[in-house]
Amino acid sequence: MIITLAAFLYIWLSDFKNTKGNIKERAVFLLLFTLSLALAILISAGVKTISPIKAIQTLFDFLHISY
Amino acid sequence: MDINRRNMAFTVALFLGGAMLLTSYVTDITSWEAWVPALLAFFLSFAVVSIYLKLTKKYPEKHLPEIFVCVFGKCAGYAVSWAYVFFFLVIACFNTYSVSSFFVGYVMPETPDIVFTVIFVFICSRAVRLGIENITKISIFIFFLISLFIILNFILLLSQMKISNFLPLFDHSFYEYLQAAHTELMNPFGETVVFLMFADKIKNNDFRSALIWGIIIGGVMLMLVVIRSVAVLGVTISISAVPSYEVLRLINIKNMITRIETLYSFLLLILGFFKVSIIYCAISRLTAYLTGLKTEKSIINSVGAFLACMTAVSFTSGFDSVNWGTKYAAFFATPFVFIIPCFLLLVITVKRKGEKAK
Amino acid sequence: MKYFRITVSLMMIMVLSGCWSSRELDELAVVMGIGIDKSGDHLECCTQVIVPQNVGSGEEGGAHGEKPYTNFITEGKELSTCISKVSDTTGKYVFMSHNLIAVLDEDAASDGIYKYLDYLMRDNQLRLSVCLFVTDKSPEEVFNAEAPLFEIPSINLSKISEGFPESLSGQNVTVLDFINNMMCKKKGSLVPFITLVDGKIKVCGSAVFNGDKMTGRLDEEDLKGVLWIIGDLKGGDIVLDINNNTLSLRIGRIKSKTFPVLDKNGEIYIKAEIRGDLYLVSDDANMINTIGMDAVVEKLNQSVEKEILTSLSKTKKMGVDIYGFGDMIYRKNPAVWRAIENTWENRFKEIRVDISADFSIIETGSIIGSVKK
Amino acid sequence: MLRDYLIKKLNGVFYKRDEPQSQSPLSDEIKISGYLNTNLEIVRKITKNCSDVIIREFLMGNIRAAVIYIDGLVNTLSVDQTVIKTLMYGTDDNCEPCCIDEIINKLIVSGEIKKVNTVNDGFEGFLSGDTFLMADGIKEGLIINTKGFEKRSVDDPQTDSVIRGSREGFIENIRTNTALLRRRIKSVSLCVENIKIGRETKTAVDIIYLENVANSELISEIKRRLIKIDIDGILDSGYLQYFLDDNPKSVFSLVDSTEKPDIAAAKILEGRAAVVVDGSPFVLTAPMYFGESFQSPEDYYIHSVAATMLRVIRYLSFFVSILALPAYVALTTFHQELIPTQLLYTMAAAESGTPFASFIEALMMTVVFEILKEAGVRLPKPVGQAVSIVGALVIGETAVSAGLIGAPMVIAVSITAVTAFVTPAQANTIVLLRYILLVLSAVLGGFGITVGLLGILIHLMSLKSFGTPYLAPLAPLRISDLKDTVFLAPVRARLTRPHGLSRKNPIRQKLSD
Repeated sequence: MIITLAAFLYIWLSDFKNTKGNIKERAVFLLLFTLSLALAILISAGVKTISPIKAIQTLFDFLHISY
Repeated sequence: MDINRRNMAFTVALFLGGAMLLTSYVTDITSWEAWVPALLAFFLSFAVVSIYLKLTKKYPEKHLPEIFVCVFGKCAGYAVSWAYVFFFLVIACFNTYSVSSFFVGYVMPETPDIVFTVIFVFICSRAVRLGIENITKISIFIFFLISLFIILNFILLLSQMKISNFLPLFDHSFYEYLQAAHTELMNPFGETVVFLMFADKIKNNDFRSALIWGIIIGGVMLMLVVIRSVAVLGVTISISAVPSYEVLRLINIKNMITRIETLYSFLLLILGFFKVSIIYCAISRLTAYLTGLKTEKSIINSVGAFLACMTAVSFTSGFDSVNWGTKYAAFFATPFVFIIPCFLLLVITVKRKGEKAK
Repeated sequence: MKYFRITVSLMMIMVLSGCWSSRELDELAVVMGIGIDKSGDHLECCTQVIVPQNVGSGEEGGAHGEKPYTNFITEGKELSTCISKVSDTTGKYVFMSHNLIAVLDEDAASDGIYKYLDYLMRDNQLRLSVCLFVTDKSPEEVFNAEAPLFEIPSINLSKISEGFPESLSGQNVTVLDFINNMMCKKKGSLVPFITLVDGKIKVCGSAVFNGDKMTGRLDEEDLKGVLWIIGDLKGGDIVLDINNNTLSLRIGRIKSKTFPVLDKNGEIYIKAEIRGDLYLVSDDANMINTIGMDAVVEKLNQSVEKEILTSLSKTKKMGVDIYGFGDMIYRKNPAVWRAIENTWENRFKEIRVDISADFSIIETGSIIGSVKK
Repeated sequence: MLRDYLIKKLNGVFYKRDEPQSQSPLSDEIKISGYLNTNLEIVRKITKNCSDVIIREFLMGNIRAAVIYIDGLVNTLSVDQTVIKTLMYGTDDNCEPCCIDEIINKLIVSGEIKKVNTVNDGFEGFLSGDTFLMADGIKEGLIINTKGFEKRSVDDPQTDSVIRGSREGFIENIRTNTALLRRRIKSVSLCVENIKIGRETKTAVDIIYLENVANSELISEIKRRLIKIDIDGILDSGYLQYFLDDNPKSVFSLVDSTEKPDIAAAKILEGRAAVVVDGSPFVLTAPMYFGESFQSPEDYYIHSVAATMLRVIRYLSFFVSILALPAYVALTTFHQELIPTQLLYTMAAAESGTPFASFIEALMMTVVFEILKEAGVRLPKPVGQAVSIVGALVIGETAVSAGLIGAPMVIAVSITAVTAFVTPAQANTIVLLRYILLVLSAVLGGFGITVGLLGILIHLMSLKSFGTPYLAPLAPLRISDLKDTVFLAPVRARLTRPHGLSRKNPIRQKLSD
């Protein structure tokens, strides 16, 4: 898992350089970067419970809309 | 304005082809009559698509968030667009995970599925970096390759097809047909809402005829696959996880061309690649538009990384994704595919009447 | 270019963490056949594994006189434990994709074989086109049986099952057919029965399965009658004796159409039409010329119909609908079937089947008359 | 960014030297003065340590004149006859010094004469094989074309050899190359634009195109890229290939090079531009399609059905040579169920003895074959042929008998090695693609190969050669162009030029009824 993290970091570094010009571009880039990094760390730590799709499933079970 | 009609039509057909892998949600409800809901969904999809076409007719050369902003105003439009980003993310995760879990389950049992997800999303990011125009350009070449392979399979399996497998026609209750048709409608056909994102890159009436023709060609291809699976497997289709893959195991010609189903899995990979890269391109265009960036080139890799991580987090096992596919996917997709566009249309007509009254 | 740099980096990463499911050819134990023998409650499973070095060197030859296959006997509660034990003894990865046959012994069959079929279907390496066999001897003997023409007994067995349409001695049943029959409405299925006669494999009749339990056996003659209806035959021969001299004919192509008919007063009967063309193979008494071709054909039709009726009465006594009449009725119109579904066992016993065989002898060989004595 | 930094670092110390590099003596313009001695003085000072520069002084009537030329570059007979002899005898004593035009019109019989007024042009003239005439009291010099250096004869080229079709090949001299093209295309609108490139070598580079066919922005783009080059010398068209390339970092070359004038002529007729470089028999043609490397001139001369068969074989061999080895490795290590049962036994038997994993075997064997191929090419012709074939067989055979490599592997490797030569234009790209796919298939099996192929397809899609997409007839589908890619329509059916290549007049043949 750490290896996949290394791969992501490598790609982002090379991308980080060419967002030099536009500040807004860099801001969005950083936002997504931190989000995915957090998720990647979570995956490598093995935590698999929090995920939007599971949230939807529980919501739908609560409203018991399902086949 | 640089995607031409023919390319877009075949891209839509390939997009629908991506569902060949996932027909197992329909088959275990209506087992040997899987073709009935598929046909039903095919015709219903024209109704759904006509809503999109009306939207593009009213707002030509405008892609989805622009229409939202025009109709709902700025902040509401942005909110709905962010919901659509989430919708596209969930479909993309679902498709990537089903491809990688298919590969883990069937072709290479010992590899962890994170490897397939990462490499799959990486290749999709390379395709998205090319831009939607070049993806549509490749689609014709790949479509003919894939339809050749499917027709070849159909011919190879002709000897094992039995007409009696179809026979007890309409023996399921109407509710089962509706449920299967609803799932089928949402999975491949409903997801064509993604193409509204590229409406501004193509002339309006080109877009409309491309969408219609794409759905017809894609629908015919899907029907071919479903009929082939039902004709050969008959009743056992209801318990096989991926029927179109199981069917290919039975091809046996002189003991030489046999067991070629792994080649078919690579074909499914290419179809999955096409589907996910189109959705991925839609997500990156949408996020770029919503965050006010001019081009989405810079954030492609980040969106890809986020997609890969979310896929890894959201599904734990193959059964998990099948469960989501059969039970919840259809309900999750209906608001985005059907209800919001209808509501949009309603608001537009009300507004138009309002202006006419003034 | 950045694109290449990234692919190279990804590849290096993958190589560092090893290639997961890659396995060299010589690490594979290629399984050609599985035999399941149930004794008491625990299972004995015999898997036939190929020794590649001695293949292609014939039965006795062998690089150093070895047979090109070895059989591994393993016990266990479940089929899956038996098979995974094989990799303990061979030390190689059990590779099931090339498996051709599954042999079950009689008492395993009579206790219900769905447990094994479920394993055969669920494993992603095993094929649905694996052929099933039932034997009274233990599968281990079957796998050790002499296979003069083919080096490996399991290939010999699979070639026999491929040859069934050409010979009137059985019908090839794959896992898919068996599961299909089980899921149809109350349809029984036939699985070829093999025994060992002085070391050589011999097919004699077939085992009758009701659902997934074996309930009886059909010998050669009755099987022939059944095959007229359910098997699409491409070969096999028929012996016809007309006023005590014999003719023999070879089957060219038989097409049998059976469909249920609902006549006026709501009574259901099955109509079976058998069309086919045959080649005259031997006719020493020159019956063709003496009593004329039509008479011979007439005699042929009657003898086949008589044969089918005898086997029909035999299967009716057994009470297993191997012809699939119930399923045909269901497919024609489900409403009628739902009415008679629960009383089907005894309905099947006295169902009326009228058979109309209509053969044509299309070839009388290269001599037109026989030697004038 | 990272890459340019690396290149600067690698070129290292000299790049950052602060004191100016030593300039060539003629960097500034020197006018021709009226006095012959001063002019000769300048010339002698610059060419003092060149033994092959000949300065011949003679009397032209009563004016002293001098002729400068390089021995070996000029045709000495023509120099003596046309220049020196006519000047010596032709002028009577009372000729005034300022009648240079009269000399040109009446006396010198050679065809090409140019008046120059600076010593630099004079140098340029006599360094490229002409003679430079200066006279006392005249402020201008004369460049007279007396080129006569040895040229290779126009014979059968090594590459692009064909069974049926012209045997002529380009040679090193630029004039003969343009002459060969002129002979084929006698049209009025065939333009040959000359550019001098390279500070030291000043190689003459000709851009040849059809005025009424080729797109004008293509020509201006080529010129812009050529003029931009600031390099000391261009020795072969290979240099230019890099500068003319749209995407030089990519493995696929976007500029086609050929050695046969009939191919170059066909390309020019289609609307492409040919770039001829002095001193190199290879002519570059731009823009290039991916399909062009599978075309051979022979296809257009033989029956179209036979040509289609050849085309299909070329495409097939391209894919076989890329996919044979990776597919073999993937089959034996990942998807053993694809191999038919009988073949599986023979393969297992062959593989059982070998110590290495099939990926390492494959890598070793391909490297050995590459070494043998290189040895075969570098050695003189007869020996080379023998080395590569014998070497391959012997090594392959002994490796199998020694049990190091399985027999099927040797077959697979030799197939890949042989099929690489069917399309010579793509020979070195095939080698690189094969290695990438080999590593991918060893790590991920069939999945890796499919991903690799998709990656290559995406990379090809992103390439543009001078504005026209690289996968032109297939990717942005042009039905009318499909007549010339895999299937070859008969000549009567090929009416239009490839799409986008010539917007001026796309029709090239009237439909004969």
